[in-house]
Amino acid sequence: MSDWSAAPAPLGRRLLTVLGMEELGAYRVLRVADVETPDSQPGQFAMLATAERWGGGEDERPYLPRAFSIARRRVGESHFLLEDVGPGTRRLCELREGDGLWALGPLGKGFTPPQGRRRAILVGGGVGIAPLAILQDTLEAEGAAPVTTLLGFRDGARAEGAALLRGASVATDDGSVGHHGLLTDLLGPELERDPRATVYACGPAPMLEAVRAMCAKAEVPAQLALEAGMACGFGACYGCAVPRRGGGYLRVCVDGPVLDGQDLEHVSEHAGAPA
Amino acid sequence: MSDWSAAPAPLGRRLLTVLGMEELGAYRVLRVADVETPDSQPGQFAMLATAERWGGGEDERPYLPRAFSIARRRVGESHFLLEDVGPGTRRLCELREGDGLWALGPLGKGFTPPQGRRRAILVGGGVGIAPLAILQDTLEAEGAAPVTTLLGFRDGARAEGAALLRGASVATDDGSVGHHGLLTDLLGPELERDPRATVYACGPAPMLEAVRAMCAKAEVPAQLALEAGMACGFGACYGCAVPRRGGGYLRVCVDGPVLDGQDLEHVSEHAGAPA
Amino acid sequence: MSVDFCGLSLAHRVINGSGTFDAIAARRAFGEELDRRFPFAAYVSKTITLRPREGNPPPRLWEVAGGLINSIGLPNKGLEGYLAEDLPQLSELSTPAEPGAEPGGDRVAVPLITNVMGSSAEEFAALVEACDARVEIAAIELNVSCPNVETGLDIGADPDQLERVVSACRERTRKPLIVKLTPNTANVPACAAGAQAGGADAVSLINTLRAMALAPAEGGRAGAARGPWLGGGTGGLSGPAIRAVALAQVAAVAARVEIPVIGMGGVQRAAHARDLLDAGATLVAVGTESFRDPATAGQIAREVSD
Amino acid sequence: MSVDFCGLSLAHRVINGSGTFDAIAARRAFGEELDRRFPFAAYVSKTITLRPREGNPPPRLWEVAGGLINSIGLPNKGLEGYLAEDLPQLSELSTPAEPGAEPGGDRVAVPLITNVMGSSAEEFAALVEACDARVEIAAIELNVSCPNVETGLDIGADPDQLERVVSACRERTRKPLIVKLTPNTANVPACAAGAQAGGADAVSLINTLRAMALAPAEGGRAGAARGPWLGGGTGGLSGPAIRAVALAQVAAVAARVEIPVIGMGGVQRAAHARDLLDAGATLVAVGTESFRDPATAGQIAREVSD
Ligand SMILES: Cc1cc2nc3c(=O)[nH]c(=O)nc-3n(C[C@H](O)[C@H](O)[C@H](O)COP(=O)(O)OP(=O)(O)OC[C@H]3O[C@@H](n4cnc5c(N)ncnc54)[C@H](O)[C@@H]3O)c2cc1C
Ligand SMILES: Cc1cc2nc3c(=O)[nH]c(=O)nc-3n(C[C@H](O)[C@H](O)[C@H](O)COP(=O)(O)OP(=O)(O)OC[C@H]3O[C@@H](n4cnc5c(N)ncnc54)[C@H](O)[C@@H]3O)c2cc1C
Ligand SMILES: Cc1cc2nc3c(=O)[nH]c(=O)nc-3n(C[C@H](O)[C@H](O)[C@H](O)COP(=O)(O)O)c2cc1C
Ligand SMILES: Cc1cc2nc3c(=O)[nH]c(=O)nc-3n(C[C@H](O)[C@H](O)[C@H](O)COP(=O)(O)O)c2cc1C
Ligand code: FES
Ligand code: FES
Repeated sequence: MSDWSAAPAPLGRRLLTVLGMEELGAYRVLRVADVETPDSQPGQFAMLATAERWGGGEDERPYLPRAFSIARRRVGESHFLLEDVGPGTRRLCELREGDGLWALGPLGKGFTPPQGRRRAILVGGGVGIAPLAILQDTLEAEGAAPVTTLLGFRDGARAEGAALLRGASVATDDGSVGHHGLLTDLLGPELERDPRATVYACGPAPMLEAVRAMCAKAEVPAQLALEAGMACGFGACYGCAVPRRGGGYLRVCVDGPVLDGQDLEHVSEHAGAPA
Repeated sequence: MSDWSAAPAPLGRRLLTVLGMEELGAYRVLRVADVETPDSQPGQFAMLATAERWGGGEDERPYLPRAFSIARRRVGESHFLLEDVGPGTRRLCELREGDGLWALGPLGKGFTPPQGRRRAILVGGGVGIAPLAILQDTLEAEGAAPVTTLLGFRDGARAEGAALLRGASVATDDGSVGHHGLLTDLLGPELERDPRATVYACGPAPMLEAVRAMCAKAEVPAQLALEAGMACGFGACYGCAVPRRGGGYLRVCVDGPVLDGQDLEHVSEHAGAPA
Repeated sequence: MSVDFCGLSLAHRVINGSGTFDAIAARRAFGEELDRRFPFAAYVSKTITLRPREGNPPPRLWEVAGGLINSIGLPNKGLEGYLAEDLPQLSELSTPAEPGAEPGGDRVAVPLITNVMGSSAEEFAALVEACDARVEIAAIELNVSCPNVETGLDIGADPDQLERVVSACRERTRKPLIVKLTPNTANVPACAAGAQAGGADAVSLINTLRAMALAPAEGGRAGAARGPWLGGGTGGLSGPAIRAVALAQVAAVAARVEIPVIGMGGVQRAAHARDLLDAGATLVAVGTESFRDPATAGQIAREVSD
Repeated sequence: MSVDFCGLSLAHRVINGSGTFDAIAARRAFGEELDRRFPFAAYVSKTITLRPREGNPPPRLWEVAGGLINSIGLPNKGLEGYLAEDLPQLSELSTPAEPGAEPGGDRVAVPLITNVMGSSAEEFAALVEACDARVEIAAIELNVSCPNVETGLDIGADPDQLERVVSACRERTRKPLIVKLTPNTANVPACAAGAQAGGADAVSLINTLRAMALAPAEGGRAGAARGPWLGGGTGGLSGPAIRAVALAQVAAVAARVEIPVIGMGGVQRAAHARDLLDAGATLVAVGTESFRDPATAGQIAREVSD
């Protein structure tokens, strides 16, 4: 399997045109025309800001661009999955066809292919399922071993987001869809069934931490896509720090967002996706 | 003739609904539903800001509300004449039917009726014609002596604004409409013809200063509607100062905007409407 | 549920920043509704000086990203004019006891805080003594952001100098003495401690940050193509842009002194007022936001009271 | 039409603010295009200290009205690590001689300015001496916004103390010495004069304004409901919100000293850079705006060059 190496990002943000914005339960899927972007690696992200009216929201925010996983690439298109959790995501969700979008990227270190024929288990929570979509596309396109996809959501409206991926088993906190309970209830048996699997996870911090711990225990390699408040996305501000195992910090934007579970003592509270 | 006394403004800005926005040459006429506003006196103004997206423009402006003459009152409606000269007026010009508008007012001291049967000469330059429209309405409604209206503009597109008033003689700097030259070329003969007239003027500072000087010379009373950068509009910030004749300053927002020409040594450069 | 502040009983925790609300002019604009729904629990006058001042030449205002720069220059009638003409009109302010309640119900007095500035300890003491003699004045606020004639530095910028000025004033009055600290200095908490040591009953902060603007290249002020825009050269920055600086200074001062703190700087909503209260302020003042809506302070008072 | 700055010849007048651009990380993100189109005429390193620092615990960022508060905490490899690992990767930066010209044409070197901070005159001197020994380093910038261990005040906040620190450094190097002044003090021009008296070749300003944020009431940092949001407690405010304060300080400093001034603070567009240049700055630095678009500085350089 190719090693998914990503080409460097163009120096400077580019003005892209919005092709469409579709509802997906509690989320939105933003499609932008994106022709010359270099190929991206599953798990990479872009820093996004609207061309118009970025700023002037509550307390004059947003000011800085916001980080979003590249959820899907199509010929000449990039897709992003959005959840409205504040002024920046709210403004982005207001984008309509023809509007302008500033994008810097692709950025960061994404997922790496599973070793050999190891089975990939995709574990996604909430809007954190975004990078798993492009990962699933890539694995299937490259004819990897059958992929197992486990997705967890807070409620039914969010669970509709599962449609972004194929053949997912779903768990919801409120039991409205699929398994009533935690995503990790579904992961446990999978790890027992196949200790030679590789886990790819993205989601809220508590979920990532649980996944990290389970995989460490089962000695299954875990590639965790973290999040952090970011100002730049390319290593300039040192604002996106997460504690590194054995001391010091890693920059989520350049050392990650995808980190090997073994590099983390634990997934800290601010390092996950909106719950 | 009644003395046009104005009722006090409500304490606090009110959210009004936009009824329409019409083009008038280089200007726009903004109509808002305005039922409970107390009667306003010709020459009074309101502090306006859009309910949405006030801020977030160039350099994050506008921040403070902007002052606008009440150009016309109709049953349940107030009209404003807008010229796009910067982030605040630009944003206001983008208002569409149904949008919300914050308004504080009516504010300031407006025009007072001409003494006895004195003829009123209305002299307006550029967007400064706005308060003369409601003044003309009022004078005619009260059956004042025939009103003479002289309006000056920079170019033809602006001269279309003359349609806001009735029976105006027009001068343009570029000669595209009416007299090719200065408004004061038209005022001179009028003052000679009728030294018992009363002049009501609003416009760019150089025009106001010329009118003030001519009237002083001809000993014709001149009521000048001044402008100034304003933060509050109700006497709180002391930011709208213009030099008072004999020393000290006047606050345009509470001592004016309409001032007696005799109270001014000269009309200072910042005290006029956008040219 | 009235609030005690230095022995004064206030209807709520929201007052005005000095120089950002002229109750006399506002009465002309809003009529008796101003008195019926007076938005502030205490009314702070603009800065009064010994002699009358006309203020700075215009332009006096410049709008920036999330803020306003002003160079008003403290125009005022001078001590005599203020006491003779303004005081009578400010002496009987009141507001609904229940923040935001319809007028007509119980009302409580709105104490008058007179803000004064001198260029020396003697001038300050003279101003305080004159205010002390007037029953209409409930408390005195010292604006110490005034350049010392010798050093050119703000009198309030040096803790020791500030302590001397405050003790000189303390000797002349037993009315609550509030020191309006300057934010343009290295160690604001030390200055607050100096004010406390000098006998201040409270401190208020932050005043505006020193800032400036150049005249727009395209036109702007004739002649002075790229000279300063403001008639006063430089000015003071207020509004949202200084909110985070204000919060840091208020928190640091509240942690340092025992006396109550009046916090201000960029307060636009109840959430901003709560930040200052949670950071240790006893009262919150609204300044620039009142320009955008004179009813804001009343609204904030209502929200922080429940 | 290159620009002379303390004997260094620069392609244009726009550089980066220390700690706001990591050329090594940027090379990882943008590949060789970074070297081909390097946006800055000189490259300023983030602050280097004698011993390695890990920086402050997260969260390190908070966004405010028109600005960013950071409490990064100066993470760095320490002097040895910097000289051994980073310097080789920063020694051969270059940029098109014609700002914004397509790569391929004439190029000029991008001098490396190393920014250092110590907690005493001795530490500063040691850092300067080590930098002086390395040819890759063209100039040295002293970050004197570091709290003095005794007084707790920034070393750069007191003119006399600053002069002593600068002269101690001056003795150890003949390379251009730039003093990055602190804005959090009463008399910035006096501090600039102190730096000049101590032998500085240039001053740069403004650094961030002390600011803070409280954790959002609704949730935010678990436990510390209304405690500070930032792991470091307080932080530094940068971006548009400080632009007008920066302009005032740069103008005042440029009027006070003879040595060149590097102006920065909230520069987002060429117009903002021109304001600082018209106020007396020789160079302009772009900081936070590079986070929004790493190409901004190059664009500004192009616009202010014609
Ligand atoms: C690598 C990466 C990939 C991501 N991928 C996606 C994705 O695919 N889809 C998606 O929807 N989201 C994604 N996110 C999360 C997304 O970037 C954030 O939800 C977004 O930045 C929130 O911005 P906002 O203005 O809407 O909300 P904010 O108001 O910024 O609030 C978001 C969180 O930031 C904190 N916060 C609140 N106020 C402030 C403030 N003033 N300053 C700083 N922090 C504050 C709080 O913890 C709050 O919960 C990703 C993040 C990263 C780092
Ligand atoms: C009593 C009164 C009545 C008025 N009536 C009308 C009316 O009926 N119709 C109408 O169109 N206009 C009217 N005006 C003028 C109107 O208020 C201004 O044109 C408006 O405030 C401009 O705001 P802006 O944001 O669009 O432009 P701004 O960018 O604010 O520029 C307008 C002028 O302000 C100055 N300026 C530029 N930048 C700044 C800055 N950052 N801070 C401060 N000043 C700056 C310059 O001199 C510039 O020419 C009136 C003004 C007053 C005082
Ligand atoms: C136009 C204006 C005038 C002011 N005048 C005074 C004054 O006379 N005395 C004083 O102590 N502070 C004065 N201030 C400072 C305010 O009281 C307040 O400290 C500052 O504006 C910060 O609060 P804000 O951001 O809510 O406006 C003035 C502020 C403004 C904007
Ligand atoms: C995230 C961040 C990190 C910074 N780190 C440093 C630093 O290490 N050393 C330093 O002297 N200044 C540092 N600064 C200050 C900047 O160099 C600059 O002085 C300040 O940000 C103002 O410019 P701006 O508004 O353009 O960002 C930092 C600023 C930011 C925002
Ligand atoms: S977001 Fe700036 S360093 Fe990671
Ligand atoms: S605009 Fe504030 S006093 Fe006139």
